[in-house]
Amino acid sequence: MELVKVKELSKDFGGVKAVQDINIGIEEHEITGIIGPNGAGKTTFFNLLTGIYTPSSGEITYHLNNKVSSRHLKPQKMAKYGVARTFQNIRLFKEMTVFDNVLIGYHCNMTYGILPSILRLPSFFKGEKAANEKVTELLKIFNLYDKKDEKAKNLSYGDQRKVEIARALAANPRVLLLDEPAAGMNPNETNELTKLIQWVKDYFQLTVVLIEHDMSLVMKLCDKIFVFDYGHLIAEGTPAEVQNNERVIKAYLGGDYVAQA
Amino acid sequence: MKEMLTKKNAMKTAGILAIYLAVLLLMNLGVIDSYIFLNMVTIGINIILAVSLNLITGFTGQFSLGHAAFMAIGAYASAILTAKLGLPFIVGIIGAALAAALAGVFIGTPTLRLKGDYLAIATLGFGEIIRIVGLNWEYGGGAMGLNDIPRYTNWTWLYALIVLTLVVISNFIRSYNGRAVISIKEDEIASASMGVNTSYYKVLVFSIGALFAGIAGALYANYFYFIKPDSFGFMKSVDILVIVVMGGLGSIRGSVISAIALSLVSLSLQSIPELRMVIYAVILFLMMVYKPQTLLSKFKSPLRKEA
Amino acid sequence: MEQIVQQMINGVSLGSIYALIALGYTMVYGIINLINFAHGDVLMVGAYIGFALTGIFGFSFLPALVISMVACGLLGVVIEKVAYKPLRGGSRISALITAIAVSLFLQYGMMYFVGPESRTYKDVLPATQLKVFNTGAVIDIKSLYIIGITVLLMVLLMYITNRTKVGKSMRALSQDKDAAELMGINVNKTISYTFFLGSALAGAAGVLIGIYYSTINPLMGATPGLKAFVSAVIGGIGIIPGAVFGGFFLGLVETLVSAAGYSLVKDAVAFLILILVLLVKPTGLMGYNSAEKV
Amino acid sequence: MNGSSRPIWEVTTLLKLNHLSVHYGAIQALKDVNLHVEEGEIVSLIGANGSGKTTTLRTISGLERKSGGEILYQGKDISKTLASEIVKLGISHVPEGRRIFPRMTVFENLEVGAITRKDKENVAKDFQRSFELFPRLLERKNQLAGTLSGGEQQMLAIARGLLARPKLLLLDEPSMGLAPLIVEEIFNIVRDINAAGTTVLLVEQNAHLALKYSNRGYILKNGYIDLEGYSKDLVNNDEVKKAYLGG
Amino acid sequence: GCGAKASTADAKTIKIGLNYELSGNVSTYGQSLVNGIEMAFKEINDKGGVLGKQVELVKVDNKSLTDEAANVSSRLATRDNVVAILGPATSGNVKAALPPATENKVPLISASSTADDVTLDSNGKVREYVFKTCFSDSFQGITMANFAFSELGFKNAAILRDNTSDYSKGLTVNFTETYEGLGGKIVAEEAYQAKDTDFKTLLTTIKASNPDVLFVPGYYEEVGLIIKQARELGLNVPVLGADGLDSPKLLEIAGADALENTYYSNHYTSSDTSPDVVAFKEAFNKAYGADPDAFNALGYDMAYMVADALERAGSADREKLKDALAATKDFKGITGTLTMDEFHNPIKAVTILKIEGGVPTYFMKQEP
Ligand SMILES: Nc1ncnc2c1ncn2[C@@H]1O[C@H](COP(=O)(O)OP(=O)(O)OP(=O)(O)O)[C@@H](O)[C@H]1O
Ligand SMILES: Nc1ncnc2c1ncn2[C@@H]1O[C@H](COP(=O)(O)OP(=O)(O)OP(=O)(O)O)[C@@H](O)[C@H]1O
Ligand SMILES: [Mg+2]
Ligand SMILES: [Mg+2]
Repeated sequence: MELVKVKELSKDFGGVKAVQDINIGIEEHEITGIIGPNGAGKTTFFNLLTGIYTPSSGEITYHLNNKVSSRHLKPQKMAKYGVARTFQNIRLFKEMTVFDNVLIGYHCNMTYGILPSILRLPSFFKGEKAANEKVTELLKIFNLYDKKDEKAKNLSYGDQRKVEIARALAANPRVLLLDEPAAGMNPNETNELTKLIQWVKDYFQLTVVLIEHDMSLVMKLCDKIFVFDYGHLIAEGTPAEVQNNERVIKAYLGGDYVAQA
Repeated sequence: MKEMLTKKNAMKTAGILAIYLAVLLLMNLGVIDSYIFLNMVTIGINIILAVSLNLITGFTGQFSLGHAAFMAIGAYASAILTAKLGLPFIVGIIGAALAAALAGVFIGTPTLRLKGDYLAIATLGFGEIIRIVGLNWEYGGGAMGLNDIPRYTNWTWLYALIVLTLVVISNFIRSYNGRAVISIKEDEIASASMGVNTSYYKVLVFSIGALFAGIAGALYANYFYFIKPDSFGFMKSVDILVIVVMGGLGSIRGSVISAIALSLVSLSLQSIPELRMVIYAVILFLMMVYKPQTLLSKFKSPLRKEA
Repeated sequence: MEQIVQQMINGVSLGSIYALIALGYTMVYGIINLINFAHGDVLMVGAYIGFALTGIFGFSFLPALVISMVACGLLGVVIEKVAYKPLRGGSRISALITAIAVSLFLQYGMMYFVGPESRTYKDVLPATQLKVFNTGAVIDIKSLYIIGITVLLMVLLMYITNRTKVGKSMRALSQDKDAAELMGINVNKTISYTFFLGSALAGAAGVLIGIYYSTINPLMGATPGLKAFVSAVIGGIGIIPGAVFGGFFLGLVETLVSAAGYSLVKDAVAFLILILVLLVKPTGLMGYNSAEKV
Repeated sequence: MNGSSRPIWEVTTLLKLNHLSVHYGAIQALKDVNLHVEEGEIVSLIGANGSGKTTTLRTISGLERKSGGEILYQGKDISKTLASEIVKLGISHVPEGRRIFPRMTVFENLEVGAITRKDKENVAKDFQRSFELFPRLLERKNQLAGTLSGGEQQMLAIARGLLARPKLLLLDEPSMGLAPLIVEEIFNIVRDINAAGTTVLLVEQNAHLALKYSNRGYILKNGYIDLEGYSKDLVNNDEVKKAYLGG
Repeated sequence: GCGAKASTADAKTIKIGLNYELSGNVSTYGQSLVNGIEMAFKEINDKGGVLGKQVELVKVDNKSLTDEAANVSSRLATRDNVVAILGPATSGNVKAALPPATENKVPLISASSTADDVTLDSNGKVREYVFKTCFSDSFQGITMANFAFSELGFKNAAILRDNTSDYSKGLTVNFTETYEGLGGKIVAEEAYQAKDTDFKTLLTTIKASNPDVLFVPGYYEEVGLIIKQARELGLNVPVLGADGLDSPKLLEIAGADALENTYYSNHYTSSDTSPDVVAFKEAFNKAYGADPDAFNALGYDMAYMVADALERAGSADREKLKDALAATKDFKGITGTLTMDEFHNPIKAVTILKIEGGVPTYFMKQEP
């Protein structure tokens, strides 16, 4: 089933056409890769998908619990709709502990109101307990439980990326958007991350969309890949198809790529 | 319910009551005379102000330089209700709280988009606007102020309202709402992406903070008997901010301790008028550089898990 | 007719003073992102220096102006080194409170030495009122001096920040201190330079205000400082022509509001405009849009 | 293989770290690090996240202060020299995380990169070259750098670092966030400027590439040097393979 | 309260508290008053003190803030056990300072808070422990309105007042009522804020309304600038003011030329040649290196008046002092002869001065 439908989507910044006439469908329970040269518009595309930017034209439709179209996309509503993301430049709550970072991810599942929290009514304790359990589970999955009381800013880069993913998962999303999750990781760590993403996807029954320049991860993980260049969609297909596409090799992968991989 | 009846909570409640009764006793014995009590009122009001500003600035990261304006609104509301309309104090307090909270919504909503220093300047402007409106408000006495406001503030009211402020704000902070608010300070975009309705929380926090500042204003008006717009100017806002920063942003306990400490500093400088402000300035500066609040912060844990 | 022309002139004269002070404010804010609340008080010190030079030592206008600028520039450098530098990299609020502390220190330090009462400048510029065509309106020749000097300093500052290496260093530093150092920019020197320039501008403003209004006192810096800051924000803080624009804009608005019979609320209107401008364009009328990208 | 192909008596040590230690508060990030870079070499520094690579570079360029040891550059200890002075000695550092000036245009960013230089004509030529190397930057010349895409910012950071015409170039993860095609280009550029006389100390997560392009390499682990050797040997070292090259 | 232990009658010295604005935005006035007070008590002590004891001044700063004023008042009453509190300077701060004084039954005397409701509460009842030694706003306002309309014969007056000062506001209200009652017309009323420096806009508006006379109830700092700028704009009508103008600074700021045709009401004439005034001026000049202004003189007189009341009370007892103060009659000071009325307001003559060649000179006297 197509979970996200993108129609004729464009975004301009002044003269810069960052995204142009993109038509894409994202299938449920698949891992979809978005690749393309620097400045191709991938991050912009994510920002459109999460309501941080409004499209200059075109439309995005989510078929989640309800149908939501781009007019109603707002960053703070995405989590409720079931869409969570990570950022290319890590955006953790630096001064908060790892535990609290992930706890914030659970925010949209909290239901008790302000009054119960001030009066400490039973619903408060119930809600907090459920949240703590969820966060504990996630931290264990990501092997971060012993670092739960560290301030986020004190973690190494790789761990920070993992906390970001855990935080996104705490929202119980159906769609997970990852922007360059492997950036700054060495090949070893990338391998581990690849496995982790695969596992998480299966375990939580997610639909994953990811942007990545590390082809080892992309080729291993993705069911389908879309290639952007100068805001346009220049190719789509399975990893094998894309990898051998002349245009993609020329614009993105480079001549040596095949030899090196 | 059993979580509420833990031993710790019982101890806390007993402690709170014990302090109340002890002070009451000392007042009756005359150990706490009118001068000490006056200073206790000042400190108590400052505690409420600082803790409520801490919610806005310390926890949520919304830089406000206009907190005294909310206090002014509360003070005038209560003064009018009790002095001009002759209503009981409780009405004055509720009126003050509501009026100030409304003002909080009023200033919080349009300035949502502003960040950091720009918000600071906008709130400073708001504070000045309130003051100027006060100066021109005939019914409220204009520049001449309002006097002969009945003195209703006593130890019971003061203490009850301090406790109320502390309980409400710290319980608010130690809930998912509080975490949401802190995450806004850390990274607004990430926070929104996690489903935190940042606009709602910012306005909410502004109005809760304003509400308590309004209550502080009511206590002030109904103790000090006389108010005028200039009592709630920019420097008053700065004084509150100094208490908050000195106590540590995001530390309620710190705000309480520093409200007491700074009042004592101010008292001790009364008798050296020529150098009072110079010394005060140097103290401020030293505090900013040597950060005594880091000492306090060793004890604080705003996000202590409850459940 | 006379009234309208006269009010416009009043507005421009007042605005030129705001603009002059706003230049220094914007300069410092633009580089180290600090609302330097002490700026107005450096101005006050400049005014007293000018007062001492012209009134006691008999200097004439230009030398007094220059000496006062240099002295205030040095004062600014010292303030930065002593008060702000230890807090560099700390929280914004601490820096702001320190700035307020410096402001109080200068105000009351000065008061301790010269007393709270005001002093009066000697007339060092001709006290001539020029007739404006045949309208009956007059303009004070001192206003012309101020306008001229403001525009001159604005052009000079724009040149410095946009064209010279020092200026580029300042801007780079304001955006990323570490990276600027890696480009070979000496942070301390550049910040000192910025404070020197900004405070020298305050010194100039102090002397000119002293001459224009003829009275000075230790607390004189606070209000114009705040107004100038508002001007700088309206124009887009950190942006030099913005500060001048904001200054004239605020001067004219205040005058128009007063002239329309609402003098009592002119400051409220000024702040209201500030808030409105910030709401419509959060970085000021001539400000950049923020370059933060997610 | 530029450096090592010269006669041995002409090789001079450009940079030498002797027993270098660095602390962040109570945390010791570098422990007794010994490392040297000969003139004309490309040396790579490899290690897991948090092993202290960035710290090493930041300490060399004066952004962090050592807590022990010394940093000799051309025989002189520079561990107390100001960062801005170190640049003038010929060390240019392309920092981790790009650190471009967001509210300056691409062009102005480059200008700042050349701010210490006095040779105007050569600067003009180097600008030309930057744009030849990264045509994307020419397209975006007047855009505010903060609005560039991640990869574009990385290109800008590298170009800006090169404009100082350093003797010693410190690169911190230059390939991060770059498209595969560009990654290769970057490494070719590194090789070219090295051939033209610039010595390079390279920190890289992509250990394959780093070792492919460098003469020698050091492996950092938890703040100390775990291994060092010629790159061609390191590539074949089993331990390195397992830990850093993905098996 | 603990007023009981507050008796200071048997102490070695007599303590008097000064609760003044020594920092903050009206510290100029506070300092001026304190200068006058300190000079007076020094003279008194040199002459042997009061009731055979030396007077000890406890000087405390209230930062020009209302809550501090209350705090200081309470402190002086309970901690320092003063027999009386002098100050604060402004009406607002006096209103804040008086509840603790009343509560502890300490007489509080202000030499400069002119608001009518300082000594009267909202029910019109006199506040038992509060006294003032300066004119009430109503008195000066009415006097100047009469003077402008009847004496000078001006039918159209413009007012430029200080919106932040209750003094200015009080004068304006009373002036307007009387003036309009007499049949005059207020053609323009504009207002500024204390510490403003640019009045040209307001003056341009006022000029356009073609007044015969300009009434400026304010303090010399601003009024000096106003008169100067008015003349620069070509607004050359006579200017009227009240005792807030009385300071040598006025001349310094505005210049002699601009001050031609300026009249103001005051307690006394500093150009007075009576020996007391001359001696005071000389002594003051010697002590502080400047000519005295109205605040200096008022502070000085208040000090002597309190000393006088203490002598009459016969002991440094708060209650007795209060009664003696209330009974003050024909006390002769620099600023005129003063009798306390039943509302604890002074009855004293007002002098109207005209500035001629920069010198305020006696123009006429108005008995209360
Ligand atoms: N706010 C903005 N203003 C102007 N131009 C912008 C803005 N945001 C993005 N751009 C431009 O749009 C283009 C696409 O940027 P985007 O960040 O989407 O690229 P990307 O595909 O994620 O690249 P990378 O792989 O390097 O991260 C870039 O050329 C960038 O310069
Ligand atoms: N400013 C800082 N304050 C405290 N600790 C720090 C700071 N910067 C780095 N560290 C710590 O020092 C150690 C080394 O960090 P460094 O950034 O040098 O590692 P790195 O090898 O560059 O890692 P990465 O590959 O993730 O960039 C880490 O444990 C890190 O947590
Ligand atoms: Mg991107
Ligand atoms: Mg690193």
